[in-house]
Amino acid sequence: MSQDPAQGGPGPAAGPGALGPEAHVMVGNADKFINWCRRSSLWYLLFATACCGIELMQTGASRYDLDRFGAVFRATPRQSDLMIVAGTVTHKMAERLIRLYEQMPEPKYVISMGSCANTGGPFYKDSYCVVKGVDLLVPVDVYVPGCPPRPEALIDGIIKLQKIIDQKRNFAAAAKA
Amino acid sequence: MEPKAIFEAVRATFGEAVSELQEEGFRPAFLVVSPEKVREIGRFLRDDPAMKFDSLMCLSGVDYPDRFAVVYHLHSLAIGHRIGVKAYLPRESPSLPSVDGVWPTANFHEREAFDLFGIVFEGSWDLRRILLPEDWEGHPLRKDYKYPEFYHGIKV
Amino acid sequence: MLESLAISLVDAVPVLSGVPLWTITLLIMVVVAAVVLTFALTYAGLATYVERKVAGDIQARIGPNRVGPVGILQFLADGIKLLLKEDIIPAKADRFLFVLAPYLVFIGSFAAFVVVPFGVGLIASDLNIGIYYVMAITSLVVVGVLVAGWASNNKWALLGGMRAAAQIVSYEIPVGMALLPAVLIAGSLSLQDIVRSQGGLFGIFGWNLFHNPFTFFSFFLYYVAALAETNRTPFDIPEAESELVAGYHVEYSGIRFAFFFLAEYGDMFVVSALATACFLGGWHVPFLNAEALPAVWGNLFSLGVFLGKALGLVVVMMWVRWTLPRLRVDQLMRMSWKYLVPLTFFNLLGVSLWLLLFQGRGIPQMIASLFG
Amino acid sequence: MKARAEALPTQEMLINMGPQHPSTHGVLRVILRTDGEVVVNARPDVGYLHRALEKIGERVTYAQFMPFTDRLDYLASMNCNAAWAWAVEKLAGIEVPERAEYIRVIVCELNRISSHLIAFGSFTADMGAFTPFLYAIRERERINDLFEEICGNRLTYNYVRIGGVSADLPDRFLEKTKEFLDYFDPKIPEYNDLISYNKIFVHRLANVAVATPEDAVAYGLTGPNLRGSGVRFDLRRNEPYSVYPKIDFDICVGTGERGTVGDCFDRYMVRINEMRESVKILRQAIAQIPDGPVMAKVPRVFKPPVGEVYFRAENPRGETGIYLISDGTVNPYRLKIRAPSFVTMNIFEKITRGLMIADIVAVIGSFDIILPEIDR
Amino acid sequence: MGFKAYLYDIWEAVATTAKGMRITARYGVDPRETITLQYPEERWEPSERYRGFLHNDIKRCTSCTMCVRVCPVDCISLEAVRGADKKMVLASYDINIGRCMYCGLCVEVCPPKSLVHTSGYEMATVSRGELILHFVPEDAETVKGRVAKQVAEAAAKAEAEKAKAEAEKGEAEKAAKPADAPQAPDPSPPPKPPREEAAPFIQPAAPAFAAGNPETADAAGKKPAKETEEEPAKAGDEGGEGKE
Repeated sequence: MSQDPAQGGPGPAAGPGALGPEAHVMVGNADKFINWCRRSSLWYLLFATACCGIELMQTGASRYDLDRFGAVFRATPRQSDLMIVAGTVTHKMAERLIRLYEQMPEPKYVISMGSCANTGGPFYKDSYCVVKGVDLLVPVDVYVPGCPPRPEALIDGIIKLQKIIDQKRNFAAAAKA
Repeated sequence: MEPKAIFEAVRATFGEAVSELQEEGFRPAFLVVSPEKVREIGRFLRDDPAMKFDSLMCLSGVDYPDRFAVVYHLHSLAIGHRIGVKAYLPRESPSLPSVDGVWPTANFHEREAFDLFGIVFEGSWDLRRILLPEDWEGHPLRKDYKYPEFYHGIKV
Repeated sequence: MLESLAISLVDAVPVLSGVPLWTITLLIMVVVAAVVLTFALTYAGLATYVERKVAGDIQARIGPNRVGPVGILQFLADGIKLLLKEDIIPAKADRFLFVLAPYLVFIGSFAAFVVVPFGVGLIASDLNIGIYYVMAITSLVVVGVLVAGWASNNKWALLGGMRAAAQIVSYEIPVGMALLPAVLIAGSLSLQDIVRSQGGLFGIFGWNLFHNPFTFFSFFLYYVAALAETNRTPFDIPEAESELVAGYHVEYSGIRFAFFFLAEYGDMFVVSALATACFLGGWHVPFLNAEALPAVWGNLFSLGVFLGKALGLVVVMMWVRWTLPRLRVDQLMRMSWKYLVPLTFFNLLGVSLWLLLFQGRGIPQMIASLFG
Repeated sequence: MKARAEALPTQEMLINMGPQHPSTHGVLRVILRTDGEVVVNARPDVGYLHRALEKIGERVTYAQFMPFTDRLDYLASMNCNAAWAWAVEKLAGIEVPERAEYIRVIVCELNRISSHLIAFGSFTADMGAFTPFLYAIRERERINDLFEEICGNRLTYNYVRIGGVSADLPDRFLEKTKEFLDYFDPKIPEYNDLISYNKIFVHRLANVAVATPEDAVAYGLTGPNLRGSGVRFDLRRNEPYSVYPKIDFDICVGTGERGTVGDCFDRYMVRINEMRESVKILRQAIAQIPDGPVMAKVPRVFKPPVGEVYFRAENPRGETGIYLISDGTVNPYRLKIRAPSFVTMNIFEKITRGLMIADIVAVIGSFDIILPEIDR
Repeated sequence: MGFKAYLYDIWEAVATTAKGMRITARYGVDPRETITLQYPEERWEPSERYRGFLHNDIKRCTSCTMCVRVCPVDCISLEAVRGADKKMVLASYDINIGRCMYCGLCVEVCPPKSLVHTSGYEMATVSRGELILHFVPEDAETVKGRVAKQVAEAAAKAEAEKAKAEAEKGEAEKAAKPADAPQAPDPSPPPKPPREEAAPFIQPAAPAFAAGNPETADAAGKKPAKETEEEPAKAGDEGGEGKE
């Protein structure tokens, strides 16, 4: 195998930025290990509707290679724990998206990729059948701006999601009641 | 064949059904026909050896300020010439015979015109909404269309 | 073999003599089973990592390299994550069968490790019906997959299950027929005997592969049929990723899916181990007589050689997976019944005629006898 | 079949090859009625990506609609940009400088190669071989780099303007394109060795879903799908526009190489050969490109004359027709986009009778449909 | 199907498979073929025309709202107040990059070239609010307050000078008519984002409809959201004059 500059843990990510609601919570060792496992094998559901789907494909392909992060695409919601909403969600597709989200087993995360998923994007103003933002349908963990976002922007979003997962508490007293 | 020659030929066989030829400002030229005769004129344009319009490029509904229109763009692969056929429809309940018997490709176009304009095509194989969900009210591409407030509880 | 071990243990440790003999043998069996199972599970885990690295290499990219030093802990992360996933059983699914299916598949594939001849003395239990036992146990996988397909109450899973049943049942025959030449040459079903029959002649020319052209041909027939047996591309039709969404394990999540995942890699190893034992001279070390080596060293050395050959075949399976497209179900059936079954039968006829004519000696033996 | 029906009363199964499926190239839903593995009836249900492009077209100005044409067919955005620009120029009678036309042909052909690469890659991935898909995307990444240099975006370019192109080519662009062409030329024979003539691949595609030439014309198939059925019709040659008459290339037609004319394999091979043709076109265009301005004099407030025009261009997926009605104001009055994938789906129900489920995936891949075009 | 065809079938299957595997082996063995760009460590530096997130240099921005009008998505919202010295002072300038489609039309049309595309693309955020970039540090009210105060002082100073000027003129010669004081320049209404809901929908009568159309159709209720006729269609390098 070619030499890997990325020895050991993830390299210096770009700017910490806000880390979500449980940002500064003390995390015990058991949690740290469980979070490390969950963070390093994020299997994402193949949910590509529009142009961002092509960028998602190119992120999974040879040059940007999501497999480095242990992220493999799964076709069925049952075996995936990350749903990357890549592309426009129309009203006709909205129920399907909610059903897919509910079929995913519990520790599941959602990345809203691209302007269409964030806020309805180019179709915000005049389109009568586009859902203005995926967070009207499912709780979103990370928003990745861009139309379509570069593969690096998506990987930056996934790294940020990994940081959020690192902060989660599982065994100790649940952070939220 | 030149649009004028086509106009004469169709006029010869169908007489009054073909009202006039819209020429300048229009590329390609349009034959304006009465809606009831659309299927026969279509079959004639396709089967006549001199014209052989075997491929229907595009069938679109148009919402002119005071009335609807269904516009057919025909092209002949064999000969290579093109013609447009336009049928004006009243604004209240626009309907005209379907041409999917003549050109099978018309089925999806007609379903789209029905879905977005509300133009009914009689005798079509299966005329259902194609792009919008089944329970969507109204026909969006009409100029006087009001955007719905909610759909299944999600704000439009 | 285990009783002798138990007796030698009792002599070595007099205090145990009071304990009835069968408890000691049972204890030893449990220890041996634990060893074999840990080897099987770590192998299956590492195989998933190696597969993604091999896939990455072939596809001009880098496989997992951020989880652990070179990404080596990837399988650990996957395993524990799957362990901790929410356990979803579909509402209308047949609960008991849905839960049972993964264990059937898991048992079907890992029970066959019992007769794998790892080294000179290293075999879980040297059954005298070795190959016959493996053929029987691996067909348990069919039952597991069919039950999984039916129980998940999902149309895709049902189709996947049906396809798996059709595929594995119709490829049992070529697999069986292709292994028979090795049995004919060794004269015994036990895998240790088969491996021993391939000794001598610098350790390489004794292999069944070079015994005669028919066995050479039957190795490749066996390997192709074995690919179909373990649902690997180009025969991965039961869990066709792009057609049936995920085939029979479409409704499985978490640890149940992990069972299916590990069982697939377990099957791959069992099939490659059989190929190594029957055609590539098992644990015979080239240019050395493995049995003559000092006790412990002999075992370890032969174990290393055996694992090298078997894992080499596993890597070839991975290499095939990332090259070939997938067959359609009817083409799969046609290939088995119209191509593999006739060829293996003709091949078996050829081997038996060869053994009859040359009294069981292969080409290398004949050449060796010329030189005296 | 008759005897079996009485003896064993089977029941047909209704399967939803639903909006989210690994091989429906987006959010297409196919309602399959199958008898075991054999498909009795496959009815496509589209509309899951309907974003009302035509309604938006009536509310934005001519220049503002250009970025929306990127999203019409995001695998061939340059071709859609250029088609929209050509349609409006034909309506308003704008004379585009020579160099701009050559730049448009160069970027359109580059985009055709990258679109066919995705078509080839996702088709082989649907057939089970995942590696050619990643090789195809590796080549596509190099084209993305070229496009990023010209216009700054990898997928939605918004590079062509009404009356020309938004910016001239960067300085070393033509050399880099030549480098890419030299890199790409030996790759196609390599794909053919790897997958095109692979026995399993050929077996999966030959004689599957045959579209006879009459059916192809009657059902409105266009582009590679029409040429796959043996009909020699290419808009760049039969109704030349832009500077295509100055460039010579031949039209690749399905020849029934491994099965009958018009089967899935032919449509696939037409796309592979078209990539070679595009390389030939690019080499000639790079050689012939003149110097000069890249933008015609178009008034800032652009009001085309009243009138109607129907223009069609040869997109990688077929013939994209734009029927434009203008009433002299700043916004188009009516804008109908005749998308090739939308019309191709018409023949889907007829051609998939009696196939197996695995062939449905092959047919979707061989037609190379793309959902934003179907749903607009 | 004939024994020869049967054998040819087998041979062809084996040959094509072997050819395919040779190619994948060549890629597998050769480490130079790997083209992976390990993102967080190795970065791809985008080309200089790359259209990343927008950035507006508010010192050079003349708040001419050309960008607001040209944007097909309305993701730029701008509030400006007329300062004392008749120049517009930016009260607030926000770009919602969650809605922007990075088409680059606004950058082409910006007269003072203050709005540019940066090459930034990494701004994955947790909340949607952070996707709106604010370019004016303080919020709109304080700016308006400050500008209103300045305008008031300027007006007061102007008032004082006028009073003094009248006093001198008063003594010099009574006849000179006092110059009427310029009324205080009331802050011009900030140009609202173009999509005024209340604007009349009916477009003034469009020119006669389709030339060949038999009867002249008056323009029916056409509802173009952007009926302000100032639409910069042509994008060229020589930015048009800031029409205000």
